[in-house]
Amino acid sequence: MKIEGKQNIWKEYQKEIAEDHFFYVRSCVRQNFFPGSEKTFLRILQYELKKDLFENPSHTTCSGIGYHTDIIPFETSMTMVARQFALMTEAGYENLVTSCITSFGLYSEVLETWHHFPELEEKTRQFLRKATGREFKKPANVSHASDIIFKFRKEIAEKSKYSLVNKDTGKPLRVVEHIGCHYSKMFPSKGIGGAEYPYVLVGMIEDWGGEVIDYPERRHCCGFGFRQYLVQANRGFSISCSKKKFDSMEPYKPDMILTNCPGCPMFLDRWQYAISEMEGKTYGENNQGIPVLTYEELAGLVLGYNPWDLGLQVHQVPAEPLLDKMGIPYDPEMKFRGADGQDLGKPEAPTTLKFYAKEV
Amino acid sequence: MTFNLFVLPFSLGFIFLFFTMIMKNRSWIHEMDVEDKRKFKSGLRSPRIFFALREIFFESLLHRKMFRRNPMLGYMHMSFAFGWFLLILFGNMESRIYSGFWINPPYYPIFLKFFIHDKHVLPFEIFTVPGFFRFSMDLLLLFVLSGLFLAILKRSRSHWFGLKKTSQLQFSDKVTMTCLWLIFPLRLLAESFTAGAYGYGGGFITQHLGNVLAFLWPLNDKDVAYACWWMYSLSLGIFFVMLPYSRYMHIPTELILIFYRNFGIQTRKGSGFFSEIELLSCSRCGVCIDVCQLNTAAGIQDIQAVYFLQSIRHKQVMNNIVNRCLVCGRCQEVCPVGIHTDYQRLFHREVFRKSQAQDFSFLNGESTRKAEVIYFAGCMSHLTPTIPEAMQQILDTAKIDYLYLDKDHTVCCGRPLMLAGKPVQAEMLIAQNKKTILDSEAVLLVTSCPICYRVFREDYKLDIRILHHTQYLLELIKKGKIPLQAYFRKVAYHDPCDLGRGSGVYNDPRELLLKIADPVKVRNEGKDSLCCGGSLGLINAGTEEKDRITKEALENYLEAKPEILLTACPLCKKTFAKHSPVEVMDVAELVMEAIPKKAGEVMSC
Amino acid sequence: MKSFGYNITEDRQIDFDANDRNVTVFINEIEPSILLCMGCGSCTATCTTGHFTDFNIRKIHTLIQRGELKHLKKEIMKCMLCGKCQLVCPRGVNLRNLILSIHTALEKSGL
Amino acid sequence: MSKTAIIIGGGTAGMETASQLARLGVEVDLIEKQPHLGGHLKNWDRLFPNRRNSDEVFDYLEKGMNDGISLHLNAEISNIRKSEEKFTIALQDGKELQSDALVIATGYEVFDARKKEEYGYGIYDNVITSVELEEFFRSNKQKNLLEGVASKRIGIIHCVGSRDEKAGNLYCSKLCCVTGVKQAIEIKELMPDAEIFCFYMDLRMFDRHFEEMYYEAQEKWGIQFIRGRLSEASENTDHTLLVKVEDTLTGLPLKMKVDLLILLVGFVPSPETRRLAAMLGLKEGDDRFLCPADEHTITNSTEIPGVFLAGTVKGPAGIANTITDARATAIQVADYLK
Repeated sequence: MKIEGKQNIWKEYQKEIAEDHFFYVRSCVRQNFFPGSEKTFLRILQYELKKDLFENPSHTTCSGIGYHTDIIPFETSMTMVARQFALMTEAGYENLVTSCITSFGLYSEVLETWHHFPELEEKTRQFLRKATGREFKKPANVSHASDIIFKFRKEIAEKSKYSLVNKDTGKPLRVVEHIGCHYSKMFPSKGIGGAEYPYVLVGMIEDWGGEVIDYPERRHCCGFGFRQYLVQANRGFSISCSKKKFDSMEPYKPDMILTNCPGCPMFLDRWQYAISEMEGKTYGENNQGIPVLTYEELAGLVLGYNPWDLGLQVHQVPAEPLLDKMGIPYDPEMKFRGADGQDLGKPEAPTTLKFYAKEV
Repeated sequence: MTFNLFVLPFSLGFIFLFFTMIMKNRSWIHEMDVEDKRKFKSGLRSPRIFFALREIFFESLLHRKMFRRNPMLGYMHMSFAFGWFLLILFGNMESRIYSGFWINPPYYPIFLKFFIHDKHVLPFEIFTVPGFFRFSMDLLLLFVLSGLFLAILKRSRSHWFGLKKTSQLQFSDKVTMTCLWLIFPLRLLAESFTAGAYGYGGGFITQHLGNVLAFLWPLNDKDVAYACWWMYSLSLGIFFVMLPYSRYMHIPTELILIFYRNFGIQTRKGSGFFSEIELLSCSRCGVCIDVCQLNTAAGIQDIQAVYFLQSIRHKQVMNNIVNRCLVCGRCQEVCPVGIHTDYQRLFHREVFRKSQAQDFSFLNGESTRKAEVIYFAGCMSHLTPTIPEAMQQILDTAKIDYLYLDKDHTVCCGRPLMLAGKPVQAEMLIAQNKKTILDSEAVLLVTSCPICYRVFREDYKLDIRILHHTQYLLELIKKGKIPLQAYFRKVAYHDPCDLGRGSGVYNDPRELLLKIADPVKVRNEGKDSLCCGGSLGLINAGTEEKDRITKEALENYLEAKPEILLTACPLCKKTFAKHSPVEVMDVAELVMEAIPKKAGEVMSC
Repeated sequence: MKSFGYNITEDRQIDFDANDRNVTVFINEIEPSILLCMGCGSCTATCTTGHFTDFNIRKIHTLIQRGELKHLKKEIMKCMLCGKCQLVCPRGVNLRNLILSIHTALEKSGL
Repeated sequence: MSKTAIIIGGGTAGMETASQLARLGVEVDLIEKQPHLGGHLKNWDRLFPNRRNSDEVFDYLEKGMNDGISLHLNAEISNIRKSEEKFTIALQDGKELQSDALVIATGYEVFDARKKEEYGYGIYDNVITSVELEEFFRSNKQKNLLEGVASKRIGIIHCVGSRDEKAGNLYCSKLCCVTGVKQAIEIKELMPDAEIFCFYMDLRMFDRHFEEMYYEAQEKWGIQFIRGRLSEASENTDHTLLVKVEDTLTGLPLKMKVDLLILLVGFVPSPETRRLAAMLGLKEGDDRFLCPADEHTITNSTEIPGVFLAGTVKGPAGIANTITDARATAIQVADYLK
């Protein structure tokens, strides 16, 4: 690997990311999948980095899921996107930050469409006016939340309490990064580092002390693919895609998988469980699986936040092996207790996948 | 004195050989199925036994076929076989005169001159009974020795014997051959020294040679003579013991083969014993090497029938030797022993591919229209569409109600599978085609492909007439059903292997050609015709080797400067067309061209 | 093993490095003319068995070159060895021997 | 007073045009921006299809550099003016040249393989271009280089930057196919136990003896051809590469590990060709190569009187065709100058 070659490409794919004053739009599904992540993003931006960030509770889905599952026409999507823009305009913001990769992709797609077909923008304005009476300004900057973390990765590193280094061996942890398809595969120029060698997560990993592992199926989809998962009959295809990735990364012995998309961590995490149940096959050391984290979770860990405050207890593949390697202390007893210390009950252990670290 | 220790090597060798042959023959008889056993038993009680003896006399002793091929070669074989035979015969008679008994120990006639020293018989005396035998025995020894001289000569000057290439010998053959070559010179020496030592008792050669030797030799002549007798006996004994392990096994085996063959026992599937007899009958004379086109055209010299049979005997059958053969039948045609080399080859291909399964379950019988005559073009004809096209037009012209059975697609006739050594699998295709053929209720099956023709006749067991299109066209012309005009172009006819040597159809195409063309004479034709090189029998050979065979065959025809090279096989046509500078046509196409386009140009036949 | 109402589908991808190519090497040694194939498909087009089934000698051979032998035995059994393919091959590939070699290779490798 | 011509570009086309024009009695100025003549020819080791040394062709061309040709090496053109049938070319060093005719022979350059990011050229250790391979062959250090990467299996990728909308080039570069086959054979000559796979879409062996070379590659050298375009390559930890293609002849996707990947880079018009075309107002085709006055008949002149084209400014061409084309241009120029 010639790192200069990659750096040359990364140089070509630089994008502008706003400095401050963000209008944050949440993801439909992440709050269920990994509820601690968005909360952590807000905490980092507002309390660590002291940035101005605004949310509007009337924000709805961007319709990306519906659009990509072929049940919502593009005109509808454009109008819904226009409404989010109107909420932002009304709040006096112009820097849009999306939590969701698909939203990021859809916003980029809509803006690009309007750029090439101004009449569609005009039409959308009419639709929005008729439906809601709102007006909007197009955002000055559209970034994905991972772009923001990427931008401030060095500040986070400065404040960090832990790094991606194995505390026993002193060696960097081996991290596999997985970029959501809609981040830069649609518009390579809108992603940091482009489509072939995206840099957004690589930059975080490198600056936080880890080592990035490239592996043959790095570019392959996580398997979510909307229709693949949402239609039950297609789920075999979804899990097969994930398995292809696991099989490909396994020989590289990654310590963790880092993701920046709502669906990817969900499927890379949960399918490890499903594969272990269906075929008895597990990845990672001691049948523990390969922990899958969102970039917000990882940033939180680096900054020394309590793992259970980050929501790591909702992961199917236990994150404890990673915590152990990084030397992050945690109280196993508190894993399944509520904020007030109330016992929430323990989930049933999977057949093969080692879920409870203590059993190891 | 009728015994001496030195007779033991001979006697033991002789007994060994005698019992070996008895045991061999017993096991062969044991392996016979009911049918063959019946033939064997009835054969023994029938005049066929005399036919067999006649054949043995002409072929095994006189070597008539060899004479036809080359007089030197014939004489060489005859002097050995017939000379030795007469020596044994005369020796036996002579020994009876001296012993006074009808039954003597087997060594007695062989070593008679050691035991008997008749001083009353003069070397050139021929008008008394003992004198006649004494004289004849020397004469016969000379006869055999002249053959020996030629045999030695043949090793280095094989071309004098009409052989371009003689077979390469194995070690056991060399030892046995040396013993054989030593037998007669040693006999000469033993008898001569004995006659010289005693001063009498020899014939016109042995006595005079003995006298000279006695004069020249400073030692005790009787001791030298005794040593020679030992060596003579030893060489005979070793020869007999080695014989079953060498090519000379052909001498006793061929006799058995001739008997069996005359009794009607034949090479066929599953008769392993007959295969064994055949391959043991191979004298490795090497005649097959010269006629093999893989040798003459492609320079491949290690796969010919002689080596192939040898490899079976030594249980070293290799892929290369079994599968590299055109199965054109040329070697079979010239084999002096009449070994079915093609059958042997296919039989061993089968052994090679025994466990290789096929699945033709996708074929299901389609019922066909009823017709009296059915036409089966064959797979290959579909790649030379002008042939079936011509046939259709001719049959239409002749107003024949026929069914073109494989118009849309062909189920292979099965012979290619057989040629690959898969007769059992071929049966599946045969059953399929047979059903379609029988469903049509036809009485006549005409095919354009000699490959199909052969398998239809040999393996389909159809109770209907089967004709190759050359035969059928001749029949139609004779019946006046096909109008023909004068169309005498100069053509050279190529006999396809499966039609000529394979099925014996030589005359019908020629008779037909005389009616419509001007056939020229070519060097190799009829039984001696060459293979085009496209044979499906040749499993592993490269394009280059095949091309060389084709070019060699082509040269044979082009020498006669024909306008058209004519064949009766789609595969030959396609193979020749690749290299031929003259037009290559099928007989059917030529007939088609000879049909007048306008009425009134009809030629009577 | 649990069932969730769907299956993990086998990867269709040819994993060239995972495939055992001993059979390929064996066949190529017996019949090197096969290396000359340029994938024109005339063999398959003229094939009689191909008329009745989806037997495709061109594809079978290509798969062998990749070490893919999964359905080889089932497929190769259908060939009638008539030799038409060989007659039309523009590169002079000895297809009949190829097929017989495949049989031999399968036999030897116990597939 | 004899007429004069300026030839811009001292590669194969420029040299041969100059030589022929000089023979015909025209005074020629040959402008080359490099310090030496020969252009791309100097980069090739041996030429297809007969694998003769490229220096022999260069020697032939150089023999034509006789009296009547003024060489201007290291010369960059700053502008071109045309007035009353005369062309005035200003060079960057301040020199000015005048002539009655102008021949554009500025040729092509190879496609920048880095643009096919997914092939990892410039990023992965063992991805090189066909041009680099020629350099290795030329410098006679080839064995060391290939041994250095322990190459046992080598993938040769056809159509890199050609026939590819994503690369912005719809056209076929024609000569990459035969180059790939030539190089495959050359590698085999050096390393008989190497396993070589060519990944191609079509093998366009259009010229004499090309197809025979393909045959030789298969028959004699056992080079394997897999029909399918490389979709992406990725690097393994041991610096080998994993290539993913569809084996279109089996209809299955395929992945394979290779030790070295050679990209057959295609032709694109050289920047100098495009700059001169813009200066002179010459017509570019959809493929950005220059258009002659007529594609079939007037193949060496342009719509601007006195401006002629020679060689690969008009599109991909091999050495032999370039030389033939240069001669045709020379005749046209001489005719024009009469």
